[in-house]
Order: sequence, then structure tokens, then C-alpha cells
Amino acid sequence: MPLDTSTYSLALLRLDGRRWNELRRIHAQISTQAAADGSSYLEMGNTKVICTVTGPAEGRRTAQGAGQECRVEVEISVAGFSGVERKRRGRADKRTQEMQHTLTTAFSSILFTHLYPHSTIILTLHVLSQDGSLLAACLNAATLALIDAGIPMSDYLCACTAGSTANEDTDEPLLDLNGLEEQELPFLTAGVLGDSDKVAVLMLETRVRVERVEGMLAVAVDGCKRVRGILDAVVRAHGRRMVEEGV
Amino acid sequence: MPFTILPPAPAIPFNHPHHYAASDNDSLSSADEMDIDTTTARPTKRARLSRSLVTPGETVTSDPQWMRGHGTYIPSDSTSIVSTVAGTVLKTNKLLSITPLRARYTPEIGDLVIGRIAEVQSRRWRVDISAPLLGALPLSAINLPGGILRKRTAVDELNMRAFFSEGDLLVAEVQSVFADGSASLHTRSLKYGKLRNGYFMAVSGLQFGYRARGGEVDVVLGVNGFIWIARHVEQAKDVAVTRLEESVSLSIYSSQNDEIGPQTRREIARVAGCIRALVEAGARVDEDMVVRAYEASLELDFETEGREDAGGEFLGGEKGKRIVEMALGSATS
Amino acid sequence: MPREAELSLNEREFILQALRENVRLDGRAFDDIRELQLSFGDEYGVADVRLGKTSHNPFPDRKFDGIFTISTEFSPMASPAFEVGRPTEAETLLSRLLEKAIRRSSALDTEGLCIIAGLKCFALRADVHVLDHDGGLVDAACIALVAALRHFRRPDVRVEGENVTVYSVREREPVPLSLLHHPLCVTFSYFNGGEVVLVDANLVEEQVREAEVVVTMNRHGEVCQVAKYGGLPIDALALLNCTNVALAKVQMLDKVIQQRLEEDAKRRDKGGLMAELNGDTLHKDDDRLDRTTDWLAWVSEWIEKAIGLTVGVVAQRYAVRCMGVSEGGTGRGKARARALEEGEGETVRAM
Amino acid sequence: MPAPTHSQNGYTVIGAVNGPIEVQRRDEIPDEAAIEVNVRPATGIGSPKERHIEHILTALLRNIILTHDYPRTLIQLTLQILSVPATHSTLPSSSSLPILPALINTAYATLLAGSIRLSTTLTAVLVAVPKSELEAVAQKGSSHVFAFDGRGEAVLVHSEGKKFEIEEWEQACEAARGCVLG
Amino acid sequence: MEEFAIYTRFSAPPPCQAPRSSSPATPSPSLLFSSHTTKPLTLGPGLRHIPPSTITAALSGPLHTDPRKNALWIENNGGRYIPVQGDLVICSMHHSSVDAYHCSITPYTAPATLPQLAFEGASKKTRPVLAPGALVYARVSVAGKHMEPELECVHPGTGKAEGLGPLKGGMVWDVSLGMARRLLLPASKMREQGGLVLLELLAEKVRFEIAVGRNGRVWVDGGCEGDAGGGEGGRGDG
Repeated sequence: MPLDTSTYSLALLRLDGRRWNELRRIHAQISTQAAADGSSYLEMGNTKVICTVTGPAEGRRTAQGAGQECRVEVEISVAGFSGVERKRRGRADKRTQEMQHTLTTAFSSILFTHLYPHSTIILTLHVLSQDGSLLAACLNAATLALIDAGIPMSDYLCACTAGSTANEDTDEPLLDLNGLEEQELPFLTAGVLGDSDKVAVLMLETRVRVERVEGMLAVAVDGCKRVRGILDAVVRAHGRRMVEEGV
Repeated sequence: MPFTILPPAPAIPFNHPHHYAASDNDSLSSADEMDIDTTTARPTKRARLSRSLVTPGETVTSDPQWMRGHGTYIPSDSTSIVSTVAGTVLKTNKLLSITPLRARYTPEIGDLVIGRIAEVQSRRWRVDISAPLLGALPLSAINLPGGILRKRTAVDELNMRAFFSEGDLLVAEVQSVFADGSASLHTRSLKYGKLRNGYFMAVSGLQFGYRARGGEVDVVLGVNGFIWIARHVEQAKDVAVTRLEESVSLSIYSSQNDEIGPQTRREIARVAGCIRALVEAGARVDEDMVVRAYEASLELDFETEGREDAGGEFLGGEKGKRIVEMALGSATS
Repeated sequence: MPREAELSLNEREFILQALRENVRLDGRAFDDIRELQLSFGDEYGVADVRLGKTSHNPFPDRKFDGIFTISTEFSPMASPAFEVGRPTEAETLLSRLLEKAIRRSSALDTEGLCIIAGLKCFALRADVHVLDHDGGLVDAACIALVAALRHFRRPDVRVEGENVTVYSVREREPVPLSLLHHPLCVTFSYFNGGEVVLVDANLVEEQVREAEVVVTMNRHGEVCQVAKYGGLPIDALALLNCTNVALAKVQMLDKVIQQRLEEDAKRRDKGGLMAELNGDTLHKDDDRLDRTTDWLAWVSEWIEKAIGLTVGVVAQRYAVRCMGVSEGGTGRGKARARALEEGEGETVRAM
Repeated sequence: MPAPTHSQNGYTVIGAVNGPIEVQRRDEIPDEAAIEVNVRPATGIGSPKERHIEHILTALLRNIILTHDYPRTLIQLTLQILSVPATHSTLPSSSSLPILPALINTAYATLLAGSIRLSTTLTAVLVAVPKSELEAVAQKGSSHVFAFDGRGEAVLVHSEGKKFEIEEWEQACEAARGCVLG
Repeated sequence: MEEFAIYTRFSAPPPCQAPRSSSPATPSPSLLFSSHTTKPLTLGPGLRHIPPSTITAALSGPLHTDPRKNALWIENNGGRYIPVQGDLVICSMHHSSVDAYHCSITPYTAPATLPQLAFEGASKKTRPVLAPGALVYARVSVAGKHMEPELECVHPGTGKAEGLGPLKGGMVWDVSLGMARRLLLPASKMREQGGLVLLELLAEKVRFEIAVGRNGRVWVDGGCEGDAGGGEGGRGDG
């Protein structure tokens, strides 16, 4: 259904009452599952994702020569009840496959895969509820789970979305879109490496004037850095707890 | 009837900038004092105590005097050492490495590990020791029945499953580590070999390997986080080399459990319960903690003798917490 | 199935070293696109694209159940690593990218395909055949698809209330599709730490690259789609710069396509007349006549147009087949339509 | 691998052969080569009709290719139909004959270009009674596909359409042999 | 189709004297049999003998005859390389097992085994270490349609490498099999058997090192990329 964003230009408040540069509430926990090597639970607003890491463990021996680095396998399962209307997504869903591919390639270049020759790291993500920024949430959850699993990586990979209000005269960027806004506005998802400006993942799927891309990207990159701060705090809080209880 | 609506769970309060600053400071300032307290290869209690916690991408030090060790890397465009894992800084002489808070077991020579046979290949077994790669146990690295001195024959190669077959548990020592990080094991000692008469548990993040004895049970804590709790069997003391043949009889490779009395089983269950309680509380699991927890549980049962809130044999929940508290208390005191 | 052949270390090292010394093996400058060869088939909507050795030809074809679908299937012809019936990851990504570039950017206005709102409408099906694989699959496929769509002509229709008459090519000049814009893809490849950026990498270059960015734009400077699936992190400003380069390339490519289309149109003008004259007029027994079609409609049609009976029959058969599917005429079309509905990630609004 | 293109009766087919290459365990034959033919329609994805044609071609080529020279390997032939005559859409969807000669001849050309060892030549034509092929295939009469080897012996015969007399068939066969062997 | 079919069938002894003619056509049988009834007839690639006395072509291409050797073969420069004993090939290391490297001679075919000791002066202690993807210039020591091909980088008799072994640096180009064959022809046979003067000409211009594999791969190493790029040019002449 078409949603009226015209009010934004008046109140400068978004549908959920945020300002243009506000993130939604991010709540994250790590090592939530005892069985896995690493695990995390992440909420970005109403988008909720569970991620578990298994490995690095010896996977199926592929007889190919290039076994010098460990493989990263990603499996994303979207719960039927996660969306607004119940939808069963099969394995063959191309959107999910694309996301899996994105995570695989993104993390195999950020993890120090050469430390674990011919072994496999399996990332399993379960999407419990989706309300926008799904890819970003998956990337963040995966980062946390991999840190929890103690797998060396060059830096956090943090992601968030940025959109831009439709009305041409004042195209203002918006940070961290929710589901409704994603349906209505052009937006992109950016995954940034740590505090740098280096973009590991960039996905833009809606038609938009080239001038507006710049603003969106800038906001997204900035947002990613804030996300990094939050995730880092989660890791530290958990780390301190472990260190103290370890006594 | 009145009812109250609970507010939604608040987001965990973060004042991360402060955390940031703090940790950065001590990671650098506490450098000297670190030198003193952590000089062993393995992190000691003090080392874990050190509050210098770092996370991936964080610059540990830009001082070129340090050499980078595990868990760190030096970006191509700079000289400062950057952490790649979340963990505590560990400085050995001039070597600077990070021990991750939690990670898969990485084999090191001399580690006492518990493993499960994954495959049987020609002249060697592949053993799952929860490391990135399966460990290898060569046929040449086990005690053959009929004595250590006996030469290995083609017959042995044919019926390797008579010694270890898929799914068998064993305790072994890491003899060497290959270039790709996979371990080669050996059981050439009476301390090692096939496991039976007991109960298997897996916990994560053990730091030391132990063989402990509480009451009637033997406890083997593998460095790789696998734990074996078994009925105590009398080892033949100071075996003369001449009498090895008897001690190394075929029985050491039998998969048959001996007779285990109900009392022993209860003891085994108790130790397991203690360890589980420790793990749930996130407390350290090592020899003295296990022993303390075990004693604490006995004490607790003694106190609550005959009271209805005794809670039976189950060592979880509240009782578990109490036990851990008592154990920790006795540890610090 | 045999895996894709891997590059030898020597080749990898050589190519990278050459790039460090600003040499590209095929002698192109870093931002050169391989010469684009584009040709059209005799039938409307067949485009054959050659980009280096990579070649494609998509082939939009009428089917009558109201969806615009793009199907990409790799054949072992391109490389034995492609197995029939088992889509590789590359294949999934290709179809996904085309999906986003062409359909989600609403390059084709699907309303234009509608005949009677909610009752009848055309369906367009584009089959992208990959005949050879020398890198730049996405770019080539996108060019081919857009060219084919611009080249394609759908049969003209006439609506009287509920009755639809679809005219054969011989009766009325078929009408082109209404395209809102012409999106084209440009792929950037990054080497040794992002210092070297190549446009339109060939296969060997693709095998050694560290990161890729696919930018889809139209010549009006609208970005339709940007995809960077992980890989080496690239500085944000460098990425923004890609869009500018892409715009230039897209405008260049667009010109080439435009030019080819015009040439083809000229050629067709002569050819079209000839076809008119010696077009074989078949006379068929109408055993497959359909009750739904209104006889009066075409008889009157036939009188006013005063054309030969045979052609009328042909027109009739078109009408029949037009409604065939909706009436459960030819089952396969219907089944495939259903399959597509389920198959697609986002369902297309059909009729 | 080279990819010859061949046109016949308004059908254009491009072919490519890969082989001898590694074969999957399950279709490995100990003393000869496995032959895999993929026929890909110009529009849409393969249907049972294509499967049927593939079956015919595989059986035919097995006699032409010296499969015993390439044991435990795979010879993989892909035939992509590039364009079909406008009249194709008016044919009954069941009929597979009109396309067959183009496919067979392309297959043969492709095998030659791919230097696959062959035992003899192969040439196929479509013959229709009465003359106009399309008329015939549209069930106005019968249509036949004949393929001949180097010695002029018929190695493939397929017929379709209304019932036809044996004389008709013999005439057709002669006509075909005439136009193939000149 | 006919232009593809250059098939020759004749029986020995020849019934008639066919006129002398160059390919593609039936060669004069007298060449083959009248002179050397003693020497056995040797059949080269592309021909097959159907007992008792029929010889047919199995490939298309011009028919060549060599009266002196009483040999007969069909020139053909297409298709996929099929290992023949004694051929020199350029293959890339695929994976290594306990005592052998497994190298792929052509893509999508089962790898050939190269014993780790089949190098010059290789012993249990000193054996060349090849990473996956490394290029090797080797000789086919064992080949046959029923067995996996085997390779060697050392002459079994002399124990010398004779130029075989790992190829460091440089770049490989794919050329047609015919091109590779002609590049390998010794200078003596240049003219009559369509050998190439290309390399000699190049050698006058630039300094480079080259290895040609019968499997249609040419390895070129020049001082710098520019030179080796010249190999690219040479490839065009195929």
C-alpha cells in the first residue's frame, strides 16, 4: 500500500517518530547458544536475527587444489512468520541465495581464512522477524557471532541502511529504514569495515538519481560507525563479565 | 483483580565511549605491570584478571618494540599492532599476543586431550578433538596388546578396528602439530588409551588438562574442553617393564563396561552436576574448582540432610548456584 | 561435474604483475570496454551480443498469461562447469541482477502489455542464452536483454468489449514495447588492494580480481542498481566515482545500441515488403477452433479489412491462442506460468 | 571449442562439443565413452519434447562416434536452437520432425570440428508427402526424416503425420537418398 | 555438409593408379605400396584400419603421406588433446598425494600422475615442492586409452631433466594443437611440414624463453611483461 511520506517535510519526524539521523534501538547478545562455537542474537528495531557459528571444523574434503584457505558457508533461513503476511520461502528463493552469497564473500575477505587451511566455517542465520534492514541485521549478527567464536578478523563488519526522501525538491537522507520506509523510499545497504570509510558491502536495489546516492552513502557509512560502537560495547560488556567470573 | 503492565525490557545501558577510553588506557599503561605477572606461555589466573580487554580492529600498541603474536596483525599501511579477536592482552617478553575469550581448541604439543574416533584409515585413525581439523592417531603411536616392545605387524593393520573403531572415546597426548595446524596424537603410555566405565561431557574454554580424583571417580579434563568422568580403576603401580605385557593386555581395548555400583554412578552424576553448574555460572572449570564444587555439594547435602528443600540429587538451578558460590568462596578465601 | 578450470599460479602472478605495471593483457586501457558486436535476428526481438568471446542472445517470445519474466539458463556450451538443470551460484546471481536491473527498475511498463484490465494481457518472456563465457556476463546479458526489448514488436490488438482480436504481423504493423528507460550494467573489478580498477574484465581477470562492483544506470543518470557482494573493502569515495564512470560508459553503449537498431530498421524496411509479397499463406483445417472467440468479430473484421480468408483464419488462430491459456487451451503455458509465480522471489502482478 | 552454425528448413542451430572429458561416476562406461546431448529450445526451458529429441540423437550418434576410442570419458554435445521459422508456431506442438535434420547435421558438423573420431559421415533430410513440408507436417500428409551414413545406408528413419502407403514411404526414401548422395 | 567429409576408402593392393594430388584427396596408392612391399604400412593419427584391408579416415582434414617411411596420416589441428606417450606437455599441478603430484593436462579431464621422484636428482629428502596451480613442463611417460596418463620430468635413461621441470614465472597462452605441433617441429623440417619460422624471427627481435606443450599450451617468459606479451601476438598466427 502506498504510504504518505509527505508529512515528513513538515514535522521532520519519521513514521516511528525518529529524526533523520537516528538509529533504531539495537539490542544484541553474544554466546546465546552453548552448543555452538559462537552465537549471537541481534535486534535492529523489529528486525530480529539469531546467528550461530560452527567451526572452523573439517568439512567435506573437496579434492580441489585451492584448499589453502578455509571456506565460509552461510545458510539463512527466513521464518514463515517473520514477515507481515505469512510466506513460505523455499531453499530456491533467489533473494535468500543472494544474501547468503553476500555474507560468504564479505566475510571470507575479512576473516583471516588462511589460518585454517582446508577447514570450513558454517554460519547459520535464522530470521525471526523482519522490519527492514534485513541484510544489515544479518551482517551485524554474523560479525558478533564470529567474534564470539574467536575467529580472527581484520575488524568489525558493521552494516546499516540509508534512504532518501522521495520528494525531489528536498531530498534528505534518512538513516536505518524500517520496513514501511523501505517499501516507499529508495535506499541502500552499506557494510563498512570498522572505523574506516572502506565499504565491504553495498547494495542498492531501487532506481534513484545519481546525485542522491552520495548523500545516502555518506549517512550510511556514518551510521555503520555508530553501529560499530554499539556492537563493540556489547562485546566488551560480555568480555568483562567473562573475565570477572573467570576468577 | 488489579494487574500491572510491565514496561518493555530496556535496552542494555551502554556508556561505551567511557569503556572505550578506559580499556584503551589500561591496554597501554598497564604494559609494564603486565610483563611481570604473565610470563608463562599459558595464561595464568592473574593474566585473565588483567583488565586490558581488546576487541577486533583495536590498536593494541603502536610501539614498534613489540613483536606480534597470535590474535594480532599489522595493517599493511602502518606499524601498529592491531587485535583480530576479542580477548585479553598477553605479553611474553617482547611477544604480544591476544588470548581470545572463547575459541576453538588449537592443539599444542603436550596437550592432554580427549577425542572421539571419526574415521579409520589405513595405518591411522582420524580423531575428532574439536579442533579446526581432525587429529591423526597413527597405528604406530598406540600401545599394541602384548607389550610396547612388540613389533607392529600386517595383521594389526588389517584389524585396526579391534583397537579403536568409529565412535570410540580415547584420551591421548598431542605428539606433534603439522603445518596446517592439525595434531598428531599418541597413546603410548598407560595413562592414555581407550575410555570406558564413564560419562562424557563437553564444555568450552578449558585452559588446562587434568586428571583428578574425587571420591570413587576419576575425572579427566581434556584441554580441548572434553571431560571424562569414570569409575576409578586401580592402576598397577610402578609396573616393571618386564610385567608390561600383563598390564597391556587386550582388555585395554575392550569396549565392555565393568560392573559399576549404584553408589559410583551417583558419584559420577554428582561430579557431572558440579561441572555443569560451574559451566552454567560461567565459572572457570579446572582441577581445584571441580574438587571444591564437589566438596561444596557434599557439604550442602549434609546441611540440608532430611530437610524437604533438599532438592534431591539434582545439582542445577538454585542449588547449583549455591554450590558455585561456596566453591568460589572457598577459592578466594 | 567438472569444476571450472582454475588459473595456474604463473598466470595469476603474471596478470597481477602486468596490472601493477599498467598493462592489460588484451592491450586495453583500464577503463576500456571490449568492442560491442550487436546483431539482430530476422524475427523481431532476437539480439546477438558479443563482448570479447562472451556472447548472448535473448529472445523475447509471446506467451499469453500476463507476466514479464526473464529466464537465464547457462548451457554446457559456455563451459562444461555449467550443468543442465542445476543452477550454479553465478547463474542465480545473474538472473537476480537482471531482475533488479530491468524489472525492479520498471524499465518495461507492464501496463502497456495489458489488453483488457484484469482479463487479458500479453506476457513477455525473455530467454537469455549464454553461448560462451569470457567474463562480463552481467554486462553482456543486460545489453542483450535491453537491445532485444527495444527491438521486439508485439502484435497489434483490437478490443471490442470482451472480444480481443490479435492481428498477425501481415495484417498490421506490430507495435514496439513501451520502455520507460534503458538500464545498462557496467562491472568494475578491483585488483591489488583496490589500487587498480578495471572496467569490463575478461574471464582470466575475473578469476584473479579481489572485488567487483556492478553498477546499473540509464543514460539519464539514474542509478538502477548497485551490487557489491563483499570482497575487498573499497573506499566510499572511490565507489561514488564508479557511478560517474559508469554513466559515461552507459551513454556510449546506449548510442551503439541505438545506432544498430536504426540500421536494422532500415534493413527491415526493404525486407518487410518482400516478406509481404512472398509470404506463404497457409490454409489450415480449423480443428482447434475455440468457442470463446466471437465469429462475428473476425468476420466483420475480415469484411472491413477485405483480406484473404486464409489470413483471416490465421488471425483467428491467433485470437484462439491468445485466449487459449486463459481457457486452459495449451496446458504447458499455464503450468509454466504457475511455476514462475512460485519460483520468483517477489511475485509479479499478473493481469 | 569450435561452434558451427547450420540452417535447414528455416531452423538455425548452433552446436558445441566438449570431449573427451571427465565423466561422472554414475554414467561412466568401462569400455566406451558416455554421450550426452543437450538440445536447448530457442524459447523457454527444455520440455519432454526436447528430451525425446535428445534421446533420438544420443542413440544415433552412439553408432557414428567411435566411442570405444574414448573409454571412461564423456562426450558432451550441446545444440542450441537459435531461430525457428515464423510458421513454427503453427505446427502441432507434438511434432518434432521439422527441426530434426537441422539438429542432426549440426551435430555432425560439430563433431567434425571438435575432432571426435567418427566411423562414417552423417546427413539428414526432411521429406514430405505431398511436397510442401510445412503443409505436410500440419497433418495434411506424412513427413519423414531420413539420415544416411557414408555408404548411403539409412541410419535413422522417423515418420509422422496421417497414415501413408508403403509405396509413398519408399518414394520418400528414394527422394531423400537422391538429395543426400546426389 | 559435404565439405566436411574428406573420407578416403581404398584397399591394398590398389586396383588402379590414382593421379598424384595434394590434399584433400586420395593419395596415389602406388606411393604407398608398390615401392615398399617389405616395409609395414604405418598409420598416423586420424586413420583407422578395419581388417582385413580397409583403411578409413576417422577425422576430417588433408591426408598426408610419407613414401619413405611408408606412413599415412591426416592433418588435423582441432579438438581436445589426447595424451600420447613421449609428448611434451605443459600441465598445472592440481593436488598432491603422498608420493605423487596430480597434474591436469587439459581442463575438465582426469588429472595425470607425476611421481614426486620423477624429477632430476629428486630423492625422498630433496624433492621439488609444487603448490597447487604451479606449471610443470613434463613428458608423457605412460599413456593409453584405458589408463590414466603418467608424466615424468626426467629422462629415465640419463637421469637428466633435459629442460623439463617446474616453470617459474612467465605466462602461458593457449594455441591450437596444430599450431603447437608446428612450433615443435625441428628447424630442418620447417619447410616441407609447415613448421614455423615465427620463433626464429621473434628471437631476432626480443630475448625470451619459451616452452611449447603438445597439449596446446605455450609458456613464454620474457624479461618483462611487454616481451612476454609478444607471445600473445605469436598466438594469432595459429
